[in-house]
Amino acid sequence: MITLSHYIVLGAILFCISVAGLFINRKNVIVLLMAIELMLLAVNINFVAFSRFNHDVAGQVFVFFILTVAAAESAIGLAILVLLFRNRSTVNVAEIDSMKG
Amino acid sequence: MFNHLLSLLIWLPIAGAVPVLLAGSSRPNTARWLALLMAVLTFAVSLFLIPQYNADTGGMQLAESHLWIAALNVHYGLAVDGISVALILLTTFVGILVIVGAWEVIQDKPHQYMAAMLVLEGLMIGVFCATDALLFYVFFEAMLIPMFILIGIWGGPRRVYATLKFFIYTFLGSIFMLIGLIYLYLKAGTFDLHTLTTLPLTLTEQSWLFFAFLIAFAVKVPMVPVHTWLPDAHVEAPTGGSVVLAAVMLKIGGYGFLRFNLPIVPDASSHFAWLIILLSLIAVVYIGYVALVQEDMKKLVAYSSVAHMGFVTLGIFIGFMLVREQGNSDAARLGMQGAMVQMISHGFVSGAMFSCIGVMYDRMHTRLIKDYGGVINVMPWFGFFYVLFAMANCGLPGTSGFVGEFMVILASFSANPWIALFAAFTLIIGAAYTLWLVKRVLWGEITNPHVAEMKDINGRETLVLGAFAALVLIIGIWPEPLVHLMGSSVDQLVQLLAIHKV
Amino acid sequence: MELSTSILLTIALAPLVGCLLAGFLGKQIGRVGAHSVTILGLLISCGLSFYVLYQLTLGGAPVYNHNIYTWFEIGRYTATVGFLIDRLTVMMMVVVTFVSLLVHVYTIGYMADDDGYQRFFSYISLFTFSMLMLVMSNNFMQMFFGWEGVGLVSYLLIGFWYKRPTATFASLKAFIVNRVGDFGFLLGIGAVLYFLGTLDYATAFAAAPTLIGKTLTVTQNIHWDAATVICLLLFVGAMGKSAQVPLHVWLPDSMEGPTPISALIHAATMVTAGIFMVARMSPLYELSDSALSFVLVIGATGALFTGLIGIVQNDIKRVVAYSTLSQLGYMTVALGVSAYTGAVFHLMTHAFFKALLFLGAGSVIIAMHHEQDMRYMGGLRKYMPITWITMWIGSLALCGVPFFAGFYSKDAIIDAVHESHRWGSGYAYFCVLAGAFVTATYTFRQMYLTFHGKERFTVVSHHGHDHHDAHDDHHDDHGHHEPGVLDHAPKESPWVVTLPLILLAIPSLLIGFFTIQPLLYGSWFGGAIHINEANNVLGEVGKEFHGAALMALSGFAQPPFILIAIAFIITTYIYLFNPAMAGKIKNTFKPIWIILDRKYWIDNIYFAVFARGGVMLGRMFWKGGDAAVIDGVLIDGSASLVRRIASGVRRVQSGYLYHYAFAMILGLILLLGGYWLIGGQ
Amino acid sequence: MPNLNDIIIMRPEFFLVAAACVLLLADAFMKPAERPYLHWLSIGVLAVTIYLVLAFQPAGPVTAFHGMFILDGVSEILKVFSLLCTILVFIYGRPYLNDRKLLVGEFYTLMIFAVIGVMLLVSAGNLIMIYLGLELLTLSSYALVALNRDSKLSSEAAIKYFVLGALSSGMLLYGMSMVYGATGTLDLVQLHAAIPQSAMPHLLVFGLIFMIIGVAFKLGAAPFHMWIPDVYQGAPTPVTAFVGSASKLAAFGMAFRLLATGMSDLSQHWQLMLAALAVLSLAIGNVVAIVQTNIKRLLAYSTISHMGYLLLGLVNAGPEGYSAAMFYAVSYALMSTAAFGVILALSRAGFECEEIDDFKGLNQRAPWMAFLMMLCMFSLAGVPPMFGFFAKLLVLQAAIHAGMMWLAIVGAVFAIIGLYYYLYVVKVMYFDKPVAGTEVRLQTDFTLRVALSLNALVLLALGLYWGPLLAWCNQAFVG
Repeated sequence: MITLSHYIVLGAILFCISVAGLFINRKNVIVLLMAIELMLLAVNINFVAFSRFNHDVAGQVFVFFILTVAAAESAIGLAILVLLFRNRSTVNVAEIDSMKG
Repeated sequence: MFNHLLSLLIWLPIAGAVPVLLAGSSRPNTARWLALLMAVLTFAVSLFLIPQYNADTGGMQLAESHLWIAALNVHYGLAVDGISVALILLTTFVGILVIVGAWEVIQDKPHQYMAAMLVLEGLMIGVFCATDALLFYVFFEAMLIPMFILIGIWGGPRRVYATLKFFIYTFLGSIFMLIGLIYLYLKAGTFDLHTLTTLPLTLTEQSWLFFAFLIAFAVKVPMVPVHTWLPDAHVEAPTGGSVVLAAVMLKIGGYGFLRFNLPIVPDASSHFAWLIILLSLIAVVYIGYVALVQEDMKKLVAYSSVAHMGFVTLGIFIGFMLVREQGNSDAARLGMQGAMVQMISHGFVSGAMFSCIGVMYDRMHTRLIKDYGGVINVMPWFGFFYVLFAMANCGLPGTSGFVGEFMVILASFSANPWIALFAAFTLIIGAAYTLWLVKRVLWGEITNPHVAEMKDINGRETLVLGAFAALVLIIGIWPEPLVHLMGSSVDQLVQLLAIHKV
Repeated sequence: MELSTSILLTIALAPLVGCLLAGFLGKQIGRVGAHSVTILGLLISCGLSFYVLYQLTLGGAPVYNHNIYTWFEIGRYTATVGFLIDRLTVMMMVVVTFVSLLVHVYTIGYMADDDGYQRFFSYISLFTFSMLMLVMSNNFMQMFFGWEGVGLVSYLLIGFWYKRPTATFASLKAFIVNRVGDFGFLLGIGAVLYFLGTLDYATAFAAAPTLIGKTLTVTQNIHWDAATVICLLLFVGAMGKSAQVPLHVWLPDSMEGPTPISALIHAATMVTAGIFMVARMSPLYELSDSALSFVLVIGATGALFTGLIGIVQNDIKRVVAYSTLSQLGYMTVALGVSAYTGAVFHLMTHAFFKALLFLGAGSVIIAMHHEQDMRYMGGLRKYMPITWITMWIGSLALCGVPFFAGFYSKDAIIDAVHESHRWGSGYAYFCVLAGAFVTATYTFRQMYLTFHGKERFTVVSHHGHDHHDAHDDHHDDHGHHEPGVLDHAPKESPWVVTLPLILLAIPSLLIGFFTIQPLLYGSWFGGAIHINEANNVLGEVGKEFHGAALMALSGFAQPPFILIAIAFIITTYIYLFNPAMAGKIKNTFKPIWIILDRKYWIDNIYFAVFARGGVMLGRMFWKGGDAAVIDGVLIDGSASLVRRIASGVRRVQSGYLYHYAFAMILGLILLLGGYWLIGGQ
Repeated sequence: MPNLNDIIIMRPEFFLVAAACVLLLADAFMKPAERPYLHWLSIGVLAVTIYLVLAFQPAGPVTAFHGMFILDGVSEILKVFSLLCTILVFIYGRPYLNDRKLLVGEFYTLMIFAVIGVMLLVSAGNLIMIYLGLELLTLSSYALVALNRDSKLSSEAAIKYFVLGALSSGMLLYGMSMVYGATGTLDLVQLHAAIPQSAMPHLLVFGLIFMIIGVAFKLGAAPFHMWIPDVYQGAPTPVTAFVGSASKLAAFGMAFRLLATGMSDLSQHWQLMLAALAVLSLAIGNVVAIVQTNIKRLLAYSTISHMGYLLLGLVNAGPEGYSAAMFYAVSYALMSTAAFGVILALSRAGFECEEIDDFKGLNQRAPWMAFLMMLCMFSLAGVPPMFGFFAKLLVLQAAIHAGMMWLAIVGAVFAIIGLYYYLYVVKVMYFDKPVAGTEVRLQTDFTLRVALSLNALVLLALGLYWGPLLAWCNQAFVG
């Protein structure tokens, strides 16, 4: 029998993976975008689960909003990524450090 | 006019700075004359204080109060007592002299210089008028800005270091005072100084507040060991800056003690009076020795200022011993009066000393003692003034320098002979460093060929030095008017000393 | 009838006016103008002083004690400016103005070719003003004003030839050593105010008896007798001003000043201020035997040991200077045995004959073209007879040969010490007796070396006018033409110089004879000086006094005169008949001679300890305290620390995205951890 | 069922949305020569919006769309000042963008959409609204930061901003989900009611922490500040000015809605957390700023420290504290706008004027500009009688009143350290000799000069008479 906690834990795990992906990844910015998507996914799972168990629909409504915003977000993200690549012909995270200190 | 006399005094020079500034670097003389006009006007207005202020009744007079910040119950509250009047007169008087003194000396952006001076003057007057703690604080801090500019732009080679040191040092002192004030406000619901005076406080609270205030004013006075900004600031500041700094700004520290430490935290003040007295005596002896070995004239005078201001703090705080331990309030009044007279007199003497050094600096562009020698041969009149002020600086009777020290030493003997012993040491060490300076600068054969080319003081310089000299002598020969002016206010302060809050 | 305030004001202010005119308008009114105005001022105040003297003594005017104006008034403490004119005061006024007047006249000749002519007159008039303020004051504050005022003028005059390093050094030294005295004096005033609650003489003296039994708490368990504390502190001031051991070091150096000054300030008047002060304070001093014993011992020491130094001096002025020190010692001794009138009496006679000696020496110095070394003099008597005779009178007065002024005052003191039973009087008696011998020795030696024996200088009579050109800077060049070589033969000085000598010789000869009776044994001073009956040694001495003449005659049989005679014989033999002997004696007593020549090394010690030590201490405080600790560590140290931290922290801002993200995660962990730690339960 | 009244309440927002769309279209059909009209048009639109906000402000708080949208004093003030700042940014930014060929329609529309985001955010009554408003603001900001397509720095700044922003909004959402789970509602008012009887207090605090991170990131409080220096430096200066002013107001609004409206019952938890963040921000911001050589970066660090002070106000967790914090936010927005304005006024084609050394001897070359910059610096440093001082005064007072004397003292100490670098800028302008070859050719744009002068002088004027503004802020929090 799958309880709320299972969902929460799943969400937590996904969240942790995405966070880890954000700061462990030294390679590619694309991966960062994926990690972000993953994080939103974790959030969505939480919302859906809670709304289900609270018998309240608002959470699921929120999920729809999140999904749409996520779409817009990744659109902008990719646009910036393209820009970045055009300017420095690399999307390697480890090389994006011209501003520091 | 008379019911807004104080506001007028504060804002006239500040507003006057605007046209001076607008005159711009293209019309320097217009700026100079405008500035002079403003300074003279301010002085003239300040003279009205003498008839307007009733010295017999004392107390806070010519009061103005308007609600400034309703939400915090902050008032734009102004009023003066005898002490403030004396200090304001000192300020406006010095205000004229520094403008005259800088006449053709300041060639680079004179309009900004003059404007800064005027703003500074207005703010200093504000400090002496404010009866609302927050207003006081605002003036107290705002003063730093023009001074910062003055030292920084027209100062000497290490001016940046000096002026940053000056600003940060002083700011550091006052920020803690601000916290203390906020604490008081939260307790009393007002910044009004008189209300705060009557606010009951436990000894612990008082002690914390005492030190919060102490840091602020000790830096300003300055007291050992937070005095090291002064020599640097003085050495690097332009002559006018040094004059204002020594003549008026340092007094604000002593004035702050009277307005904050004494009335608001009397018990803590008397509890820690020994500390202040100790520091003051250290200032007299230790700083005396330090002054002895200075190679830079301005530094020497700066250090001597620290030593002399030691008498101010001493005179104020022996009052507690005298009143609370011996019930000898008259001696306390003597000491307090001495401190006040010392403030005024030091204003003139140190101002004059710095003007003298400025006169020499303008000719030689060096302040090192070793570059001089035998100046008297070429500048006899200057020599006369220099010796006069030197004598005033080492407290020769007949000059204003004597009066305050005399009173303080007499009073401190009543408090405790040992205090008097160390205080009176200034007679020896003060004479030593001042006259040794005179010996090396004025007397002797001319060794440095440039000295031989020095011209004696011109009319403008004679005017400035003469004005200083006149006041130094008048106060020295007949201090009673000054004493009477401040008398009743001092009495009221001394009565405060006896009041226990806990 | 009353003394009139206006007259007294005129007496005090006339010299000041002269001073201001000569000083500020010196250029305009010129030399003649300068000395005319100042001398006029002095004439006025001198004449009026004599008039006041007449009023007080014969005119039967009461003692004048009024305030002119209030200096400050704070609670029950008031400081005023006013005059107290009693016979003590008026005597001082007369002496001061008279001597000062003569010195003014004398100066016309002495400073004839000096650039600072007007300045000089302005100074000495200023001095007269300050000195008058000192003696005429009716309260401590004003006395301190005059006290320091004369100090200032003395400083200016010692350093008058400001180009001379020695002069400027001497002036600085004089001022600072005097300040050491004033330091005590000021504390004394503080003590007076503390115990008696007033600065006014009359009130203070009236309240003096209340001091008995009062003590000053020095520490928990040490309590000092109030009167003693007051008297000792005040006397420290006197030690400074009257050059008592160990604060005497400034007086010999003060000879760097022009000779008229040495006569006026450093012999006749200023240096006696201390004596006058103690006499004035007699009501207080009478309350403290221990203080008086201290005074006695100090004075006695000075009387003998400074005199000894005089024997080995070769500078004609320094001899007189050391004799002044020794004579001041005598006066102090007199004070120490409560013979205040004796002290004041000696003060007066000494003022005349010592001024005479100095001016005479000055006249010699003029003749020798500012050569002061006696080894290059000798046989001057035929060149300058007036100077010679007047100086002999002065010398005999100084030695205390009967009938001369000095005899009466000095013998009175010696007898008084003999009578006294105060602690230390035995030592003092020895000192003053021996002192008599010493005095005679150096005095005769000086006279012989200067005026008698064969000439030890050569006259080179070519380039007759060079010295006039050299005059402008002749003051600072003892070495320009080698010693003992003169441009032309010495000659008697002009009348402006000799006239004062004569005018001073007369009182040096007679004043003692005529005034001893009233001043010393009569009650001429009246209430001005207060002596407890128990201490009234002069009263005892007075019992054997049967007129000045008899006293003088009997004086020939007294030990002092015998000593003087011995000294006379020895010196005469040595310096007139066997000059070589002086050298022999010197060599036989080499160590003693060195000690005396080095002045007991006191100056060296002072210089090493106080001057050098002070500077070293100052450097230590400055470099060590201010620069190193406060600025170096606290101020700049903390600033650079912040800066170092900053440059460290900024590296965290590495520019790498994953570090930024990681920082956020750290923040998350921090908050969560903080919650579990603090908010968790 | 939503009715017309709801729409009327949201009058300004709707107007602005419509206007933005119109501008978008207009831009599409405009000839390049007509671009200037766009500028004035958008300024006019914003001005009208300000008017609408002020004119139709109800007496008390009202809500629309079932509490989704709250209209009260707080939202009013924040909206007015963020709109004002945006107008100023338009004025200051035009010459700069012109020189760099960046004066395109997107700039205006994106800015306006960002402002709409701000307006929605500050009057959000529901977690969804908060999220949407926030995203509308941030997404436009990302694009704006990347506005300068050919600049390495700008795109780098954009990507950093984007990734970290996404991370933070992810955390915010995660926190929201927790809170939602613990209370079962997304509406802030109901949330407030539900918190006491929540079955899962720990989950609640857990969520709170995540939400605080979201807020802290938006404010730029350490340790969530890392994006600030890079974005400030990399973004085109007008955008920096916007991010430094309007979006700080928005951040405060968000913090207020979430923490005060929503979770004030958890204040004993978030007070301490905010205090910790405040100390960190004060320390890092002030200390690291000392060693900066780039003025935009320096201002970035100063922002961090200022957010620390703002938090000092929030920790009070009472109306007095909120109003102090809002007062601080407003004052800061005005100060930084002015400061960036000066930078913009001095920069020109090929010369960013963002190195501190570029300001050397400014007093010789452009005394007036130097004077204005000096006013900004002293105001930022909090030296009386400048505006900034009184803002500091209020937050310190709030902290002390909350019983956090230690926090106030920390604030004071770091104010001293902070003083140094502001003075350093003044020193460079006034005490140093100008460097040859970097002569300043001022932007001649008249409106810019007037606006900038007014903006800087207001800092002084408000310093002398700041009572009404404070009263306004206080009044927003009563009841």
